[in-house]
Order: sequence, then C-alpha cells, then structure tokens
Amino acid sequence: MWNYSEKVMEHFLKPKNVGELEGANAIGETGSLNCGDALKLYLKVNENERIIDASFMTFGCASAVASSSALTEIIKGMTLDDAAKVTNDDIADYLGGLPKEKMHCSVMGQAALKKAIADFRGIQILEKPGEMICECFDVTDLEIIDAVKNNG
Amino acid sequence: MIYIDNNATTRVADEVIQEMLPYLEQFYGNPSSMYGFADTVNKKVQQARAQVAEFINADPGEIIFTSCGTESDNAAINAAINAFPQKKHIIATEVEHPAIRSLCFHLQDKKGYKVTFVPVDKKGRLDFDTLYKAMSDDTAIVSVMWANNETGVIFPIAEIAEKVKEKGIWFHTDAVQGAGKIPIDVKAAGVDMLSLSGHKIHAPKGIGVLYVRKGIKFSPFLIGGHQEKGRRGGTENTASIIALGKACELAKANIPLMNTQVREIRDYLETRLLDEIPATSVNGDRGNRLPNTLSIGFDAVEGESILMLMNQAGICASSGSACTSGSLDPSHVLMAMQVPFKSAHGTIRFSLSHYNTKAEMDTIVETLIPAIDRLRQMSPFWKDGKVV
Amino acid sequence: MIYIDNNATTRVADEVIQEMLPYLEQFYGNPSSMYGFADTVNKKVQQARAQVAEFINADPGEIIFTSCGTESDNAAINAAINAFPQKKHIIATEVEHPAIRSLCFHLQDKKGYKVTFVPVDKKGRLDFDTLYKAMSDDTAIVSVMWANNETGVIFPIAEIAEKVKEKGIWFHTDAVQGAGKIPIDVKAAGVDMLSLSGHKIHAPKGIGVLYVRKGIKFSPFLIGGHQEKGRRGGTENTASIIALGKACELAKANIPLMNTQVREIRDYLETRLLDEIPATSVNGDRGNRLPNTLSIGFDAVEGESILMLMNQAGICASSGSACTSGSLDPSHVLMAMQVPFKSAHGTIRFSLSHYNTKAEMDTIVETLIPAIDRLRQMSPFWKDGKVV
Ligand SMILES: Cc1ncc(COP(=O)(O)O)c(C=O)c1O
Ligand SMILES: Cc1ncc(COP(=O)(O)O)c(C=O)c1O
Ligand code: FES
Ligand code: FES
Repeated sequence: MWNYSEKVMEHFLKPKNVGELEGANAIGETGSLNCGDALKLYLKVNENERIIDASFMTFGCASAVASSSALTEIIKGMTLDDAAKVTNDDIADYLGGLPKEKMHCSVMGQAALKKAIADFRGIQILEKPGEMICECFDVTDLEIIDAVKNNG
Repeated sequence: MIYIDNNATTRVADEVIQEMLPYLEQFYGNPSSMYGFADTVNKKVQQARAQVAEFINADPGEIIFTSCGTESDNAAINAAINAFPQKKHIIATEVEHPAIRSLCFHLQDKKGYKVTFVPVDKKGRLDFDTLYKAMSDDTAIVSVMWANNETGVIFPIAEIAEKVKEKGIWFHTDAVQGAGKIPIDVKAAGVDMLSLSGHKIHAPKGIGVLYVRKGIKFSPFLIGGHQEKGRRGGTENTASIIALGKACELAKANIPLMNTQVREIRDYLETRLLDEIPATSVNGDRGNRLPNTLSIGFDAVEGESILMLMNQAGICASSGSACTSGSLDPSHVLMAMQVPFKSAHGTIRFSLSHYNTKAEMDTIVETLIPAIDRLRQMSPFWKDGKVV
Repeated sequence: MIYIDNNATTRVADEVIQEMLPYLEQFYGNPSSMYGFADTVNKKVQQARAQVAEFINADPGEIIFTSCGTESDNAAINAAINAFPQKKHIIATEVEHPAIRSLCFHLQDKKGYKVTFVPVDKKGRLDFDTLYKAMSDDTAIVSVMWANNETGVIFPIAEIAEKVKEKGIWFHTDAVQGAGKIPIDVKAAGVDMLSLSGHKIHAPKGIGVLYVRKGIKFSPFLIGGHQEKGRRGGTENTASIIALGKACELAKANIPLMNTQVREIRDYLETRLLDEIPATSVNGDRGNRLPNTLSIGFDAVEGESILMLMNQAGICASSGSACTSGSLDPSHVLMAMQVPFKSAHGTIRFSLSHYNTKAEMDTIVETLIPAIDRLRQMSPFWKDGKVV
C-alpha cells in the first residue's frame, strides 16, 4: 500500500470544500474519465482578484482527492497572482509529502488551478480536454525511465 | 479484518503449517543426501509429490516442483522453445497473467518470435476462431489459462487442448487460479503442461508446480544440479514442498465446498451490491466463472479510493490483478474486454475462500454503500444519481 | 546426531524460524497490496532487504530476491546474454557449481556459445593466465565462484574482478559458499553481480539473492509481474525473505566465530584424522580455505561405504557436492584438481557450522578409525598398511 502521510489520509477521509460552488466565477477542469483521474476546480474571485472561496470535484485516487482538498485550502484568501505561483510541490508539502509514484496526482491540482485562473481572465488555454492523459502518462513514463535507469 | 483477496494470495492453512514446521525445525537435511536423516525428508517429499499428483490426476513422476506460478509458466514456454528451436510462433491469450504475457512480449521484442494474442469478447470469452486459425507448423506452443485471475472466467481447456493436439502442437495451461476452485484433471483435459502456485491454495508463497506429461521432451528452465530428475536445478524447497502436498490434499477435499457454500456467499455479495448500489456492473461471464470470484465495477468512482475506504473498515480486496496494482491504467484484462472506462477504473475484485462468511459480506455491503455514495458525491462524473 | 554437512544445507536457526513464523501464520498478505494488512509485510520485507544489503555491503536497491542459488546464478548469466546478444563467449571455471557449469554446457551445446572453463591446479587454485588470456571483445561475462563448495578453496575475487572490469567485461561471482564464512563486501570486491543462497546460512531452503550493482543493465530471468522492481516476476516469498534477512544479520555477527572457534574445531578434526588414519590426504589449498570445510581422502576405500558406516554412528557428512552424490564418478571438482583416483573415490567432505562442537569431532575420529580400517581390510587395493 502507498505510504500516505496522516495529512493525506485526513484530507482523503474528510476532504474540505467538496462539491460545486454556488456563484463560482472561475472554473478549471483537467483530466478525464478515461485516464482514471479528473479534477474540476471552482473558484469565487472578488473584484480585487482575491479568491474568497474554492471547492472541487475529483475522480481519482486517495492522493488526488487529498491534493484537491489541500489545494482549495491553500489558495483560499490568495490573490490570483499569488495563486498562480502555487506548484504541485506546494500541494505535496502541505500534505506532508506524497509517495513519489503519486506526485503526479498533485500536478493535476496545479493544472486545474492554472485553467481556472485563465478562465477568470478570459484567456483561452490551447489544450484539449483530456490533456491530462498525457500529463498523467508523462509522469508515469518518466518514472518508468527512472526505474530503468536505477536498475541499469 | 475481512480478507477477500484470495486470488492474490491466501492464508496458509493451519494444517499446512503444522505439516511443514518439522521440516524447517528438525528435519532440515537435503533429501538427496546419503544419510538416514535425509531419508525422512525424502519420504515426505515423495508423499507430497503423490498428493500433488492426486490433486490433478497426474502421475507423481510428472510433477516438477518450482518456486512459483511464474516460474512454472516461464519453464513451460522455455521447454517448447528448446524442443522446437526452428518454430518461431507462440499462441497465448490477451488475458493471460503477466507470467505468460510479459514473457511473450519479451520473446517477440527480443528473440524474434511472433505471438498471437487471442482476443476475448466483452464477457471475457475467448475468440476460438482466431485461436484455431492462428495454429500453424511454425507454432511451438499454445498457452491458455484455465481460469482468469481477475474475472474468474473459465476457459474450456479440454476442448481447446483437443483442437491444439490434433495439430500436433504442445498445449500448456496456467491453472494457478482454477486449482482448488474447480476440479482439475490433467488426463481428462489432455494437456501437455500445467502450472500451479502454492500460495493460491493455502500453501506458503514461493512454491509452485509444473506438471509435464510423460512423453514430453522437457528441458529444464533452472539449470543446475540433478534435482527433480534433472528437470529443475536447485536444492529442493523441502518444507514448502511438504506444505504444498498437504495443501493439495485439503484443496481437493474443499472443492465441493467452493462450489456450494463459497459460491452462495459470493452470489449473495454480488446480488446485494447490484441491487443496493446503482450504476454497478459485473465484469466477465457470470454463467461460467470461478465460484469465488467477483469483479464488479462502480461507475464514476476510482478503484484505489474505494480500496482505501474499505481498508478503513478492515476489508482487504483488490482493484485488479495484484501485479498491476500501482499502475494507472485499467488492467490489461479489463482493457481486452473493452470494459468502458467509467466502470473499469472503479472495478474491485472480491475473491473468496472457504474462510469467508456471509456476515462478512453484509459488512462489505454496508461499508460500500456509503463509501461509493461519498466518492460519487465528489466525482465530477456523477450527477443526480447517474453518470454524466 | 552429528550434522557436519553444512556446505550442503544448514539447520534453520531458531531465531530465523521465530522471525518468519508470523509471516506464514498471520501476515500472509501480498506486500504490494493496497491495504494496511499488506503494509506490515511490506515494511518487514524492506527491513530484510536492508539486512541482506548490509551483510554484503550493498545498497538495498541492489538486492533481488530469488528462489535459490541456482536461480541467482542462472539469472546472472541470462542478464549478460540479454545485455550483449552479439557476444558469444563466456568464461567460467572448471570447478563452478552445476548451477553455472551445467548452464554453460547448455549454452555451448544448444545456443552457439563458446565457453572457456578455466582450469585449476592440484591444490584447486585457479590458472589466472588462462583466465586473463581468454578475455576478448566477444566475452559477455566472467563468472568465478568466491569459494568452492567441495574443497572450500577461496578465489581472490577482488583481484580477478579488477582485471575483468579493466576489459569492460561483466563479472559475476557465486558467493553461495563464501557467504557467512568469510566477509563478503561487494563494493570492496568490485563485482557486478553476486549470488547467495539462504539455506547455506541457516535460512530455509527456497530463497536466494542476486546482487546486481547499480548501473548494470539487468533484464529479468523470471519474467512476470512487477515484483522486485520488475527484476524478478512472481509473488514475493515473504516469509522466506524475512527469514533470510534475519539469517544474514546472524551470519554477519557469526563470521568472527567462524574464523576462530569453527576454524579451530575443523583444524582439530583435520589434524586428528591425518595423524591417526594412515594414507589420508586433504584436498585443496590448506592455506586458503573456508574455515569450516575439510575435504579429505582416505586411500583405497570408497566414499559411499564410509558414509554408510558414519551414518550408523549418526554422523551426517557427504562424499562430494550434494548435487553430485548419487553419481558414480568422483566429482568434477576433484577431477579438475587431478586428485588421484585412489583418494578421490574415498573423499569425504566435512563442513561445519557454529553448532558443531569439539566433542563431536572426537566422536567422528573415533568412528572413522575403525570404519576406515574395516573397509581397508576388505579392499583389494590395501595391503600391509598401504595402497597397492
Ligand atoms: C557454490 C554453490 N553455488 C550454487 C549452489 C546452489 O544453491 P541452491 O541449492 O540454493 O540452488 C550451491 C549449493 O548447492 C553451491 O554450493
Ligand atoms: C493466473 C495466474 N498465473 C500465474 C500467477 C503467478 O503466480 P506466482 O505469484 O506464484 O508466481 C498468478 C498469480 O499471481 C495468477 O493469478
Ligand atoms: S490521480 Fe492519483 S493516480 Fe492518478
Ligand atoms: S559397486 Fe555400487 S556403485 Fe559401483
């Protein structure tokens, strides 16, 4: 079994900010049903570009759920500029670390956030839905390459 | 704790531990040594060989002890390759265990072999047409598993073996999952080679069997000393061999139980889950399945999350073959069956043993109902009681 | 009973059995499964891996668990063959265990390989000249055992490894017999791969190790699931892995004992036998031997007869390698050393562990004096106190 930190388990078992967010004015979506993980992030941003509320819907493993929950907690109260600097490492750190095979689950949080911010600012991100397939498998591929390197 | 992952591995039966312990503690001699101390061990190893043979209706001389199911599978293919060095084609199925499947990929990628992977339909049933048409003079071996580890779907081995043998081609079957759940009779089935693994039938891990029909020109996979009549090098794993003998004796006696009590409990679990959790479906041919296996998909939720919530309740199940867990893709078996992604990702395999009880099934259902509900509530693909 | 056949197999240490039992009885889960029940096992397997690594000064990631010494040896050669498919030459020694030697014959006879078997002198010492001169661009691997199982003769592995590595050739050593008797340090020795077997160091049979240096492009021998980071398929033999971890810890602690107390007792046995039984000679380099091994030839008598008489007195020894007993010829090791037939046929191997006592040596001597005498009295090759 994965060596999940207590914080990960806590955020998986009692996730914060679950569900659609009434009055959300920024939505970021990443992943798909096909690739096995997906995240829909809802933000309520005020006129000063401050995130006053956030929520999520996630389909994925325990660390995907925990990462989503952590992300919403991290960014609540931030300005969009500050939120834009949040990385998947910040999410993992907030959770007391993720197993290295599961780091990509936090990448999904970062990706959805980027899209939500773009959505608010009316910027088109030239990515097809389902892009996460590639990101997901990218990480996996890297891990495989890594493992191969380690072995030989 | 509720352990319902018996297709992954099983609890070692108390009787089996009792049987093997003296051969760890006291009678540690090499069975082939020249002293009386070794004789005790040797006799017991012979008894175990007879017990295993009896279990599958083989002759004791046709039993080769190996270290696991994987070794048995590898050894079977290796024997065919060595016996027919000029033949460069192998037939297997798309749903074989990695012990056959990955080996086939290796032979294809590195050793110049062509492999036909016979596909299955949506219920996991073999496409016999493809299989039979693929057979040629270049085919060294056909390997078809007796029953699938993920779905429990049973293949008609006797029927396939007959067709394959008609062409003079060697036929191997991986009976690692069939054994102990349904009757296995190598003579009636007419197979040339057959693999077993101890830890799937309440023996310890690290012991397996390759049955090799008398008359088959076998060459060893592990090359070393003269053990196993020169068919498998390496000092005999005496304690585990003795354990496996006992486990086979017990497994034989338990097969009726598997097909009554265990099947009923499995069916009870299946019915309750299908009835009480919406958007739930069974993977594999329900009419022709191992009595202990239930592969079931919950739409719009992800398997690992389900496992984690079950783990909180002390329930041990798996989300696919133990070998593929940790990977992101649905298993190759579910992919081959074209199970839709929405339920493939949310598939859980329950695999029972005779140690499981009906009360445990109730606990599982009562754990899963709220668990699936909670996960669906946070799933972006679930809305108003259905998949979106 | 006096058990003095520890190069064949050893008694499982009580501490080792205690350590492994819970993982047979209680914690039977697959270490890779997705539930807490499996975690307990996984952590313990990791601990065992660290213990094994510590034993030979490797990194835990360099340890691959196998089913025995034979598998480790086969896997090492297989990895070299796969890494360098174009290279068709292998170097081994004439005195390797069948796990290397028979495999080399197989590769020579069936797979188009050329094998150089490096000879030894009368004392069992390697002919380095032949070894070094045989190395070429076509050489896939050099495999030299750390110490010989029959004579206990130790080869200078660090020195050989250095010369082999200079040429960019992979170097493997079979340390099955060296381990637990003399210090083994893979880093200091500079080897690429190294084989161990559990049952030679008071772990159960059926568990082995292949050390593979980081940086070596390893390909698995048993191809199947992702176990052992994809380097060895097959469900992990958890109880035995855990047993082996403990055994390595104990073995490391016992090495000083092996080289003081055990060596003294062995020397005591050797001296008494040489002094008190005429026409007796030691096989192998007495100055450079494992501390526990004594291969000794009694002229004009036959080994099996000696074993039988010793067996009557409850003494368990062997007349050569366990793997070749049962065959009629003197072992290939004694043949390679050109031990004269008159003493080769009458060779007994005594191999001690720290469980042996000096009092046992006295019993052995007192059993052997009349036994050898009796056999010589009926031998046509013995007359008036000497060989005729
Ligand atoms: C030097 C040597 N290598 C390899 C082996 C094979 O080990 P196993 O019996 O564990 O396969 C042995 C013991 O039989 C041995 O003495
Ligand atoms: C169908 C099938 N074949 C082979 C194996 C491999 O057996 P083992 O883990 O003993 O190597 C398994 C179990 O993992 C299996 O389910
Ligand atoms: S989201 Fe965790 S595995 Fe993909
Ligand atoms: S006389 Fe018995 S083995 Fe030769």
